[in-house]
Amino acid sequence: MSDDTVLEVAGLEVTYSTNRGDVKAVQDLDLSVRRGEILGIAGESGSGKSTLAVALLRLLKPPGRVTAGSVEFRPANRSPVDLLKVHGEQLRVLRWSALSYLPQGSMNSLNPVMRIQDQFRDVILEHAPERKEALSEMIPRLLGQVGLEPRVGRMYPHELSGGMKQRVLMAICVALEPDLVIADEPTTALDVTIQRVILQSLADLRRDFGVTLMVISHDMGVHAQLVDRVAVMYEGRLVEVGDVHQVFKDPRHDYTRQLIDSIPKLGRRPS
Amino acid sequence: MTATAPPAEAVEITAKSAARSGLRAWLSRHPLAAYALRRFGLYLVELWGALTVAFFFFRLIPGDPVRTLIQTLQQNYIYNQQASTEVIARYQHEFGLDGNIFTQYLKYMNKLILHGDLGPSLINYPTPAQNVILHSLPWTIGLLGISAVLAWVLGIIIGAVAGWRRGKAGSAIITNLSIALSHVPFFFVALILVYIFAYTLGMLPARSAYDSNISPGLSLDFIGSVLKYGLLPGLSIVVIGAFGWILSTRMLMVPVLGEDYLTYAEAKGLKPWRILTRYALRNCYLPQVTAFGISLGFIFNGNVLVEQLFNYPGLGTTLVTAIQQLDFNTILGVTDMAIFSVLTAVLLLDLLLPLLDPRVKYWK
Amino acid sequence: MSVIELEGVEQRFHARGTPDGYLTALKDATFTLHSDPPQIVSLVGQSGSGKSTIARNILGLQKPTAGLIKYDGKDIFKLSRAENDNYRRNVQPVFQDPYSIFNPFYRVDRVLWKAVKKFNLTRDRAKGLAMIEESLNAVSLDPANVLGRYPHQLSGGQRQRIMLARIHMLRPEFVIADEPVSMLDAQIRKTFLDILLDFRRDHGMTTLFITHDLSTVYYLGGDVMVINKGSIVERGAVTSVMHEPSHPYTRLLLDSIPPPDPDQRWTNRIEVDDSGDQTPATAPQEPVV
Amino acid sequence: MTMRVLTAVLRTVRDSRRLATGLVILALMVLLALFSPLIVHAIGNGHDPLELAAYEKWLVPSGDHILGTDQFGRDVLAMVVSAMSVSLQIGAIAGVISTVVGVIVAFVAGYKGGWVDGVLSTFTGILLVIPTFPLLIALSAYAKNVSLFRVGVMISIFSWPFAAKTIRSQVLSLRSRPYVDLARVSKARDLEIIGTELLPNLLPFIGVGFASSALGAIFGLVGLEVIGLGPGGVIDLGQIIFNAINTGALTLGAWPMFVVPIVLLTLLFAALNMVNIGLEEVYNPRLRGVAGE
Amino acid sequence: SGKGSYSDKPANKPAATKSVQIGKANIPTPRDQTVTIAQVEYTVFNSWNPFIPNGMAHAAGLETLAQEPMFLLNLATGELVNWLCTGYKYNDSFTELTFNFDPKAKWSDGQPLTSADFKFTVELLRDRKDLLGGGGDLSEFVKTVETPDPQTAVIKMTKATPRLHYGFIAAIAGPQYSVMPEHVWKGQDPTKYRANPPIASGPYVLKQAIQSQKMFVWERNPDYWNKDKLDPAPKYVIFQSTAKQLDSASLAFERAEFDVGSIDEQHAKQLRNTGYPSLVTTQFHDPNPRVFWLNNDPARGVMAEAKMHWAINYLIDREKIGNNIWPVKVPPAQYLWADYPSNDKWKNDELAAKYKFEFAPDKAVKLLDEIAPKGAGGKRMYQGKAISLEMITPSPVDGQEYAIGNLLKTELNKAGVPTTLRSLSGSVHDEKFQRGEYDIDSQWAGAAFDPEQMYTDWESSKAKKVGVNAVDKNKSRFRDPKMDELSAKLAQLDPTSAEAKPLLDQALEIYFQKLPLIPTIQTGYPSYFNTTFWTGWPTDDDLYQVPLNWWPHFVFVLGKLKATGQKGPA
Ligand SMILES: Nc1ncnc2c1ncn2[C@@H]1O[C@H](COP(=O)(O)OP(=O)(O)OP(=O)(O)O)[C@@H](O)[C@H]1O
Ligand SMILES: Nc1ncnc2c1ncn2[C@@H]1O[C@H](COP(=O)(O)OP(=O)(O)OP(=O)(O)O)[C@@H](O)[C@H]1O
Ligand SMILES: [Mg+2]
Ligand SMILES: [Mg+2]
Repeated sequence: MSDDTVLEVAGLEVTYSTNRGDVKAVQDLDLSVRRGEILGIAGESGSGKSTLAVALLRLLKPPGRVTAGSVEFRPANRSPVDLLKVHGEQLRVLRWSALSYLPQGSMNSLNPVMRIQDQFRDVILEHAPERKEALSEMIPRLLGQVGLEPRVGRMYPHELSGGMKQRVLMAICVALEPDLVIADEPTTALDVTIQRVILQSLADLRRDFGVTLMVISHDMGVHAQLVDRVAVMYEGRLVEVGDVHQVFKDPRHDYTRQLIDSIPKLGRRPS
Repeated sequence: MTATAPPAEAVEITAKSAARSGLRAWLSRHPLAAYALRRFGLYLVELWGALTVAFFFFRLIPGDPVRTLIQTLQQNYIYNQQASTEVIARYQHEFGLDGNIFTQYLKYMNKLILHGDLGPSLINYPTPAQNVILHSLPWTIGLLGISAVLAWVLGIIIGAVAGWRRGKAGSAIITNLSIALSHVPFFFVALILVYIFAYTLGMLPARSAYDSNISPGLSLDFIGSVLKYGLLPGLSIVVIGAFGWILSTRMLMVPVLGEDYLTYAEAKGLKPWRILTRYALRNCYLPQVTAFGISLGFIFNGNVLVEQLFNYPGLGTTLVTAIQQLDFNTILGVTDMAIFSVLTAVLLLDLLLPLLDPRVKYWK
Repeated sequence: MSVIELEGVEQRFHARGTPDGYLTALKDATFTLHSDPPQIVSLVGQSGSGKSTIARNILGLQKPTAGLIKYDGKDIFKLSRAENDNYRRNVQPVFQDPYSIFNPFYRVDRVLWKAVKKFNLTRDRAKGLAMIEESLNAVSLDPANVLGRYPHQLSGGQRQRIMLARIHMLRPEFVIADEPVSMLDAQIRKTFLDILLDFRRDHGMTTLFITHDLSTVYYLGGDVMVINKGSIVERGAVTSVMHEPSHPYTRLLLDSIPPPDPDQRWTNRIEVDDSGDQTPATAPQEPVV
Repeated sequence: MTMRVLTAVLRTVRDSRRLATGLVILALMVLLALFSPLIVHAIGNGHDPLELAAYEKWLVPSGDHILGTDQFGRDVLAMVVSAMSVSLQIGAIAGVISTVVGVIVAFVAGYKGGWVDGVLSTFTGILLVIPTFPLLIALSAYAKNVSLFRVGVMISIFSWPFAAKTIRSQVLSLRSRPYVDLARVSKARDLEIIGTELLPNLLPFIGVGFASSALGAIFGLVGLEVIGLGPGGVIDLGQIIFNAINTGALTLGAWPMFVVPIVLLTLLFAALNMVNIGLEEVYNPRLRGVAGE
Repeated sequence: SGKGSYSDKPANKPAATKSVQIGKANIPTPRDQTVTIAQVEYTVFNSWNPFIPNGMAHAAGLETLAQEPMFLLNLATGELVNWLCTGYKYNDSFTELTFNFDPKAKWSDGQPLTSADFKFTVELLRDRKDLLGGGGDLSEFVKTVETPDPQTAVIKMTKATPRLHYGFIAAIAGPQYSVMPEHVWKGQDPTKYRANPPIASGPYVLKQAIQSQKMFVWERNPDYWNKDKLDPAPKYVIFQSTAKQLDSASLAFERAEFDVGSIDEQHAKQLRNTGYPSLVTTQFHDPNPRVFWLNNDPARGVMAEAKMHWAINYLIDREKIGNNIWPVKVPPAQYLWADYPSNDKWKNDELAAKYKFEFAPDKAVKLLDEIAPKGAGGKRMYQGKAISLEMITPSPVDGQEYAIGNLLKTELNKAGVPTTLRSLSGSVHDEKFQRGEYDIDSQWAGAAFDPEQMYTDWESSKAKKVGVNAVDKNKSRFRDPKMDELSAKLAQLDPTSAEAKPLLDQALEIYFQKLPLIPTIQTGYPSYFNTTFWTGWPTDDDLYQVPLNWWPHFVFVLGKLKATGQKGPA
């Protein structure tokens, strides 16, 4: 394992117990995330992408449980840990300052009864109380980074559009400059135009903060536009990992080809 | 019929916009003010409606309170005393029970609205009913009010924790305990408390509202004594009352737990207590605020048995005496006051709600 | 052959925060749908642009505040009972959200049986079952796998295809499909669109296809209308609109589709003012009474 | 339809242990109530154990009188058994009446909307804020000796608005569901939509409404008994408790007089509450846990 | 059975509690100088006007401690005591009544109590029919009141009666009319005046009425006018509401927080059986025996039959009622008055033996078979119609009168007379009762001074038709010309005179034959006293006074008390 690896997943297996028996949503999965890259996870619906994300984030709720594997997380300036073995306070401290999450449901991920700035404040004070003084400067700066005006800080979530909420979440995600951000379908619920803006902002984040991003999407177009490397999941297994150019040009796995082919192409001149 | 949309969905705009006056335009620019105005209008309608329903309800009950009273007096105090028709006629008039029911109604509403006068009480004739009520009300508010608030606060906190830690043993115990005990009558708990704390252990007084050696006033002694004497009756109400709130808070809490923002808060690495209070609880306690407003009305029922058991000088006993003697003015007065207070409390809460919860739809 | 005509349809709602207290969801919508020859007309636009409103208007679920919707020349809100039944028989929807279209209380078969019974397809149970199975097969669902299940036991794609099976069974002249694929992933989406195209070809159904996704529009072909903030800003054949968009909004939409080719990454940036969209689709405002 | 309802019921029962427990307790109590005349007869062994001065008064529990006798020399066990059935009856009567009225009002108001809703909701709102206790007491002071059924009716006059209010808001939220739209375009008429699309989904709320009205009635009756007003000619649990309190049974050591009825009432409340909570948990889609997203 | 009752064995207590655990009474006066009396739920605290409904705090001590009657009849001993007056006298034709007032008598504010006060009171009540207690006998009989001197008052009557003085004697509870201080009341509107604080003549004055403690504190008047005859030891007397629930109330008694009241027979029995040392129980009978009123109106069918009344009488199990229903063991009643020594003169044992009251269902069935034989359907028929009876009672369903009624109902049903029993409240009951819309009414009745007071109510002329309000007179709609005649004669006679005796006996026999009312039991009301702080209470062996604390006579009990020296807890 090289030094520039942030996350090393080995033999991960996640099982959901249902009344019709156990379902292995993730099986035998090995994956490493390099520092500073944007890694895309592709795959059709139900292939286990979200399950992988929540397992990594340790947000897996019953009936789901990790049944095998290890997840070595190597944050900068900290000693490496097995994410699957940390608990309680240790895990809580690790969260956000080292590992943050950009959820799929931007509609409901913000606390509806708190002003946006208070939701920033919450997480910053929790993990970096020493920055209390800097808060009034930090929040507008972070909002600006994702193209939002400072007044957004004083608004409530229901006063924002979906795209704005998604950008607020992005700003919160990078507030503490984490080592890794896991984004689960960051644009699925949005319009194409706004999707494009969000994709721009995500790219900016890497450029400006140097964060490592893991972006989950079933839209191959998104991967084509954004990621460096792409991993393709199929029925809980990783069928292919590789450089995005290589994967699109020369998919090694049949399924990957199907995935790419199934995108209706606009036969339109490039503008 | 099948093809038409529900009539409320679409609105005729054209006719409306033409007729839009200056005030209307102003109101549509200030939705909060419009909301407040509309809410206040509804308040007035409900107030009037409730007072009217209550009035007619009591007047249409068959029975003659004056005759009953005289009968009671005969039986209890003045043996073999007969009630002359003159006496009855006189008090029929005094209590506003003469004439047809609509003139009675007009007279009653007139006095009530213009003078805040509920008419003379029967249980303490000729003291006006409002004075009788106001005399016992502070004790009831003190006892029931404070216990109700305490029960509410405790219930919300414990209920929230129980919902939060759903699935844990402690939570299950609390929940099942609440299910079982939330309807045990107050007085039963009170009786047991008296038996243990007042008589077996001799720690706390079992009767009255304060030490009669201390004269009422704003002295520390008096307040201390009121607290000491109120502890047992209050405790019985708090204990049982809290169980009810625990149950309902838990029920409100559980769906909130499935919300994405809670998972997100957890992902943010916030401390559990913080997630519970700032994220979970804040999103579910609002219905409880309104429910509390409505439950305030029960204060006016007094808690008859607890008051009787502790010989507490509250409204409950007054009310029961009034009812036993069919003191219409007092009963109706208590009812009116309850209506007024509940409606006003709910009005205030409704006006406050947009401030407590930004999502509240105050335009409807 | 039948025609649905929209003439100057306008829909307003009471809403908070707008200057005059209401919001115009749809302005002066005028267009015609023909059943002969069967066509596919797409309606594209951003979230909140008024697409679903048009669908609800046409389906008679919402009476517009102004304008007329005519079926074979008659105002659909003034039809006689028999005419109304005929209209219903021939104009049927596929809705956006595959989750809430099913009553969670019942098994999914009920939707199909209802269609059989309400529209008198057959009185015979066995025949009805045969029809249902045929339709399910037509949308590549295994009847044995689907029948008898409760909605929450099926995936979104399966549910959406059951709605298609319903259409297949009813064979209406017009299908009003409101974003039927937005919740499905690419593969299932493609299957779905193919089924719709088959329906047109085999059963002569005209479809009003509502979507915010231009690539599906392109895939379907036919005609397209672009709607922005309640107004239809552009219309024409898909190929011409896609290749020579005349309205800047259409152009913006086209530019926002991520080309599935890592070598064709966007180089320029776009700016969108999305702060105006303050009403999340999940919380419809209530009209003031 | 009935089969479907039945399977739905079975499904919900299977899904919640709490619901099942509540239902079992309720069923046991109903059985006890149904057989109460037989049980009372058996206890009396030829005599009527509920007759005044049937036995010595204030007897301590013994083999002959498992729960002892009361101040009028009646067998407490027999009293409790027959009181149980009376309490259940009053709960059922008031529960059914107020639920039916509440549901009708709620559906009319919620589904029709407009001024009908305005008028009905305002009226419900008005009835909601009128404190019921004084009214009930005043009513029963006059209707003191009325039949159980009439007491039930009186109580439901005040309890239907609660049911109406909660159900109305549910109707409001349900009527804009897509499946209602789908039913409309499938030529379903208003009544059919209400009956087949909305009603089943409201069952848990109706159940909750029924349970709370029934509880309210039983509890309300206890409240009335306790200040000495109640239906005449019958003994209900509240009356036994009332007797116990008024005669100071606690200090006398006559614990069966209050412990047994209070335990029974508590058990009944708990059972109904468990059914309530169970239903809500089972029917709350968020808690049902849909697989995947 | 045979395992005994709860009160037979110690409940949750060691076998014999030899000492009293004294609780802290919540009173503002020194415990050892105070007598505490548990009483009813008070609602009035600031008004002492008896002429308006609830215008006066009843049973709060005024009638007992402050207001004094002109005469007292001690029903426990039969002795008539002159109190404010030194005597009364009729002229020979019973048209003039003279009262002589004690010259020492004075009000608590120092003003003398004179015949002018008496005149003021009588004239006020004579003229103001809208006052409670107004009108009535005073309007009917009083022409003028003359006061030749401050100690003498002469009532001139409009028609003759030997009974006008009854209204001024405290026999059953207080007297019907109490003398009011003219200097306080003059110029006041008697329908509004509160008379607060009360000015009266008795040995105690009101110190404090504490509403939030539901308590009245009375203090001994150092200037009391009649100290020679009455000088009670307790410096303070406190009347306080007790908890309505007997558990709490009896525990308070057990801890000697109350000296009087606050406990019932079962708990008292329990205390006695556990060796509680400080309980005195004193039996006393209510002036009114429990009674079934029977309707005599022919409109009620079979109920109008005297034989029916006797059948009912045979179905009353007085033994059972006295032993099992009434909270204390009480004797059966055969007369319509309490078994006080002073009432013995109205009895006639010969008649009582002739018309023996017994529980004899077979005799009842025989009588019933005579008047209402069973018809074809097995139902008893009277004049072609199946009979059924309607019984009412003003008592709540857990009350004793209801229970007594219930017992009779069961027997009637067994004897083939279907009967319903309904408990009605207040005016609903009153309305039915006064209008004669009942067959049997389970309640109470009694003669206060002499039987003629009842016989006069039974005159045929006062029997209205069923449905018409009897205005408190002939509610059982009894009609008997012989009785009318006797009553008219008795109205003019001193009931204790020799001429009256045979007339009274004749009337009694008519009553026994027809039974318009059937007495069941003497109404036993035991009083409970605690000897921890005070001794000298009346006992069953030494019943020197009526022991009821809401009767004026109770002040003489206070006069006999001695402090034990026991101090209250700090
Ligand atoms: N709570 C659960 N109980 C049982 N099975 C579950 C649960 N959650 C997910 N699954 C199953 O796990 C598998 C993977 O689900 P997951 O949500 O990870 O897919 P996904 O790739 O994120 O799909 P999508 O693109 O639709 O979000 C699916 O087969 C799903 O049915
Ligand atoms: N019942 C209603 N009451 C008030 N406003 C409404 C109502 N229905 C729709 N609107 C508003 O009308 C506008 C158009 O809504 P519509 O649902 O037609 O948009 P859409 O194009 O279908 O959007 P999406 O892609 O999100 O489904 C939106 O701003 C919406 O908030
Ligand atoms: Mg997912
Ligand atoms: Mg839409």
